Amino acid sequence: MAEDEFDDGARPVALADRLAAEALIVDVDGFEGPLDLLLTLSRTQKVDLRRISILHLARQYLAFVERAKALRLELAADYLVMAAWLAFLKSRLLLPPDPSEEGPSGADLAAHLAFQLERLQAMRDCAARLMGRDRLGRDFFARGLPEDVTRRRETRYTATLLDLMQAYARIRTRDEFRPYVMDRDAIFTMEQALEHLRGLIGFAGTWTDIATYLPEGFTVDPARRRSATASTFAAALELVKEGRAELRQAEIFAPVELRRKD
Amino acid sequence: MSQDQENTEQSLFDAPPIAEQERMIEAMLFASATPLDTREMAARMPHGSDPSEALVHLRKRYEGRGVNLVRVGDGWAMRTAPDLGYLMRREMVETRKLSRAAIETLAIIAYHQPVTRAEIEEIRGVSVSRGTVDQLLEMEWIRFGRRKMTPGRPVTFVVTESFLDHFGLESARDLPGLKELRAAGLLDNRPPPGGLSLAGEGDDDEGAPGQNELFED
Amino acid sequence: MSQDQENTEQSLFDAPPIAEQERMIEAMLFASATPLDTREMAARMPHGSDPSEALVHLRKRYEGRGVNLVRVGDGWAMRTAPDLGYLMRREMVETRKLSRAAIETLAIIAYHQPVTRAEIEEIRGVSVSRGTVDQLLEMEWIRFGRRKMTPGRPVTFVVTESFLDHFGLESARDLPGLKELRAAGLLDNRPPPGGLSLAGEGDDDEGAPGQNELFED
Repeated sequence: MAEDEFDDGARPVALADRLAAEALIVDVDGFEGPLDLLLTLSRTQKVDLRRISILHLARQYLAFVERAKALRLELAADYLVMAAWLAFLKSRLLLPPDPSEEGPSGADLAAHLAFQLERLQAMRDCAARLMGRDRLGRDFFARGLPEDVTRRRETRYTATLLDLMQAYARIRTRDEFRPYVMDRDAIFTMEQALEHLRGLIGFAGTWTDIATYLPEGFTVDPARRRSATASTFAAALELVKEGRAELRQAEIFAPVELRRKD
Repeated sequence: MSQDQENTEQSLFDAPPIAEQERMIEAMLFASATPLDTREMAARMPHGSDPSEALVHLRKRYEGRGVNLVRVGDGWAMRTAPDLGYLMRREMVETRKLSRAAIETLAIIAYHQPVTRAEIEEIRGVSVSRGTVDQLLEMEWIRFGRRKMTPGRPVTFVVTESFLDHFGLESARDLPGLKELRAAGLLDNRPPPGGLSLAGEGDDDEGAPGQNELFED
Repeated sequence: MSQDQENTEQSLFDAPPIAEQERMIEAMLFASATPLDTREMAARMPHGSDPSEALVHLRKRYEGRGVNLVRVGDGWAMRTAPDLGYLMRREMVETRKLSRAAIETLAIIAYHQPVTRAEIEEIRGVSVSRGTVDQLLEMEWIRFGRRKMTPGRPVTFVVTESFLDHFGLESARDLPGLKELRAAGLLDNRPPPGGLSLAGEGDDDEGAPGQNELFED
């Protein structure tokens, strides 16, 4: 964006730099950090990034930071860290190398910075080329009506002869042994009956024979039927006592009828 | 592509060569989620195009292929060849154990056939749900036998050949009686009550009215 | 088709003739909106089928047509020819506009993969926000690669098959300009001299096998 502003500042002219720096300051939020700013500044040199003058770039950057300070602009810490580093680099580049000094030479550091700038620029170019490619859903298309693979689940039931025989044996022997085991299969307890009736009483708006409230499985076998009848009757009495139902019997041995009490 | 050559020599405003039009409708029909009619296609193609003619070529091109160009109402669409539909389905076979209700019902039918629903309920002590019977019918392990000559002429159930196949039986008569089941340790091992003879044990099969009728049809 | 002849002469359990296999993969690829790999195709085809061979034939058949068979990473997909995109304006999907940070991050991951967050930050000179990575992950254009064998074992990012599909790339090797960048040394993992680093985090990768791993998966 700031590129146009640099067009007339052909060579390192201090004035042009300052003008550029001011323009940049206004836009400081638009930069993604010091490296991005350096890359933008480097464009004023109008040379291949590989032949860029890092010394000149450091000067530009430091001028930018000075301007920002003069304008009392808050610069993020990383801009200041970069400024300090570039000032260090500048001194290294300007002073003749001291053979006794440890660490990398100014030239090495400058070369690495140039590499970083070139690499960032290369990645930006790649990003642009990538986004400029033919793209799915914009330039080429997938099937508009894909047919998904349907998963059909087929269940196959199995049973063995043993299952079959055991089931039969279970049924046929259930009644035979009842008197001799503590088998409560045929007992429908008062608690069960109460729970069963409570679940149904809400629907009993009209007088209904309590015999119809016998639970499933207790209507055929006489013993089970007897147990269920007794407990259902007792449970009905309990509901009447709670004031939730009414009971009536027209005459002796007539059906006992139950109704919800509203 | 020789056709392209010809075309570029003509005016720029001419309709594209038919081969190019064919490519166009091919792409449009492929990418569209709904069938397209020729009017819609023409509206999207360069001026002067004739989708109808291109469609004839395209349809021919896809004849016998894995995908066909088919007419859908007023429109056209690409569809998987009907014989390859199976590639789009993934079948999963799951084996599940038969429910207790089903196996008991089946056992009663096997031992007492032909047997009515009321008789099954009488023996099991609980009502038999429609679903259970339907399931067994669907599995082709039971089928309807002849009606009983009793009031209401209720239908009866009998086991099928595939039932015998599945359980490796020659006939339902081969099913072991209660005595044998007990001898084989297949009964719940509740001890028989001391001294008391097991009334009716083993006789079930013999005396059962059903037994004589077994496999009569 | 002489191959068909040979085939039918063999046992019934042999793979279907290649022409038939071609129809099958044609149907499957048409039906799928996402790329299918040969393993997936083979699993749905009759035993002994070889989708790779059929793919060669199918690709040839669709050359220059309105719809093409394209390679996407390990998979294959049918896609409309890019020159016909203008006909499909109706099918166009609005893609969410990516931020500059997201686009650059994506490019860095694509060209430098597998790459750690620290390496991305080193290249961009700024920290990578969580939102940027999340957005790319959510679009399924990047995914986590394997961890780097460097201290801290940082996670890496790589691009996905959907990324390749979206940008019409056969593989990450076909990224535009990749060869030139590599030749220019711009994909090298060059540590800053003297361990000094601008982003301060570049040390992570020092001595990393980094670039050798490029595109290994």
